[in-house]
Amino acid sequence: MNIETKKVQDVLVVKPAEKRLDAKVAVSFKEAMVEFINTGSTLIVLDLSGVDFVDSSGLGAIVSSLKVLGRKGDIVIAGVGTSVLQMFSLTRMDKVFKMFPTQEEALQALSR
Amino acid sequence: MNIETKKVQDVLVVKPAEKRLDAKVAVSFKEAMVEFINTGSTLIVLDLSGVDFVDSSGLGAIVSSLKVLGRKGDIVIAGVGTSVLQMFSLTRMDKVFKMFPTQEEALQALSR
Amino acid sequence: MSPSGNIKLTILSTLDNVPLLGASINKMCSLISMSEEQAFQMELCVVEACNNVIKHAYNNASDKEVEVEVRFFDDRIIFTICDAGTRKPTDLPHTLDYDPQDLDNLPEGRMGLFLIHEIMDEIHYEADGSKNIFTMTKFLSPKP
Amino acid sequence: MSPSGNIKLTILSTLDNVPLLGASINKMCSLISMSEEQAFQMELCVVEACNNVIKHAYNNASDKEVEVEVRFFDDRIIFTICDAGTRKPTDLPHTLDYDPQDLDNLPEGRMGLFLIHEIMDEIHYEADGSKNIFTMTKFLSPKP
Ligand SMILES: Nc1ncnc2c1ncn2[C@@H]1O[C@H](COP(=O)(O)OP(=O)(O)O)[C@@H](O)[C@H]1O
Ligand SMILES: Nc1ncnc2c1ncn2[C@@H]1O[C@H](COP(=O)(O)OP(=O)(O)O)[C@@H](O)[C@H]1O
Repeated sequence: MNIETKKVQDVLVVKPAEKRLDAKVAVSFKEAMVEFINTGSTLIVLDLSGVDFVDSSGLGAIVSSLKVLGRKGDIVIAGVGTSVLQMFSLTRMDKVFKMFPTQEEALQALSR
Repeated sequence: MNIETKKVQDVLVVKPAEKRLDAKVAVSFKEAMVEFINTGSTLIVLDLSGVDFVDSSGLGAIVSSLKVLGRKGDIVIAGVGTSVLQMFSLTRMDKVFKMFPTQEEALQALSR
Repeated sequence: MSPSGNIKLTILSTLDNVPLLGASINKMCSLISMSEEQAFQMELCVVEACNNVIKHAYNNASDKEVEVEVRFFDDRIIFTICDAGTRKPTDLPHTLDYDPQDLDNLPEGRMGLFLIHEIMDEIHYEADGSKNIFTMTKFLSPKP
Repeated sequence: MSPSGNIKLTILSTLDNVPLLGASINKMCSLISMSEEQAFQMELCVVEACNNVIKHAYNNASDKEVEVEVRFFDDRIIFTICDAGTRKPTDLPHTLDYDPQDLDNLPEGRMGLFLIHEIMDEIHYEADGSKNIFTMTKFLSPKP
């Protein structure tokens, strides 16, 4: 799976470069996230602005990554469109993850 | 077929209220156009801003209408998007019909 | 009641083909003037049902057929998903109860059936030994 | 060369069903990152080919099958349209020569085959007596 990353001070910005975060890529997405976490990233902004479809496997991989990270950091979500937002609200995962309209706002919130 | 019309001075504005002007609706579209022409409309703006797909049957119906009208008036096209524009340029019908970005510009040109 | 449109989509059972199905469903729903939100929900349900067929009914074998028929009516859409794999157990749970604050117990899976039941208006499953038929119906709000 | 995605779309032969096909093709092409223009062109060719099957091969009978298979490869898309109607005459003209100034002789039809030949890179037609198979190939520009 194609993922762009950049480091902004302490925060790792993770941006999947594919339109769909679904069952097809969920496993490799989770592996990548676990790798980021295991190499020391504890504050992560997941920028989903390029993603227009997430299914339950994709969402499961995000939740799974958060559980791997545990209480030693946080994963926040940025840039979701109408469709992906519904995925979070239908499953109430919008109560689990902090959601921000843009990457910038997410970064600001995490660096406070 | 659903078609909205309005009269602006001498000009009849014809706006198909469906997304596709295709083989399925081409016959009823042409019948409507012929009716407009036979009841005295000689200057027609065909506003395609609501249409995102035209196939060769739809285009044929537009050409056919122009031929029924003959030299006693004109049909000009307004509001085509990228896809519909290609239909006109691939068939060189953009050399047959005057094309305008908006209904307003088309109206202005016809009232001169 | 005769459908105003009818199409059957057939793929081989690999997750690579599911996005093709999903994209098709989404755009057909937009075509009949569903909102972006509703079109996404229809796509999601078909994708979840097909993922389940591939993962569970076919146990990830990639050379089987998954068939999705879509029937559009004025007042509803009916999706029928057919497979020839193992039959789905009855009484599978399709609820999603969890405490968003309880990190260790957040659900990482088992959300597909919940979503389908949440979104669709009618659901029916039938297995006749050689074929499993899963039917999902969504009623459409009357056009203005 | 194995396809990166493969789907078969089947409709009954009525013009009501062709938009469903068209919308599906369009969105699948967008999914593999084709431009809006190119996705429209692919949709147009499939729609023209299916309209021809319904109007000419099936003579507007509405209870026959039209099958469109789409195979996505890294460097091309292959569309295969199958019908069981009358065979297409060979050597049909597919040019579009006319004078845009000559109102009386503007073409009102016979633009479908021209468009298909203009847009597609390879075209093949095969009839084996019971089945007609029309294959259209479009090469993709290499990804950056
Ligand atoms: N078509 C099916 N055939 C067999 N078993 C199924 C099928 N669909 C679902 N199941 C079973 O129901 C469970 C819950 O499905 P679901 O909510 O979609 O979550 P997931 O597939 O992520 O586990 C699956 O784990 C599986 O055991
Ligand atoms: N699949 C087909 N089977 C039989 N005849 C066909 C088929 N496709 C095209 N034709 C013939 O070729 C002619 C030109 O086709 P086309 O350019 O698509 O224009 P149109 O269908 O508008 O006439 C048709 O009028 C028809 O006689």
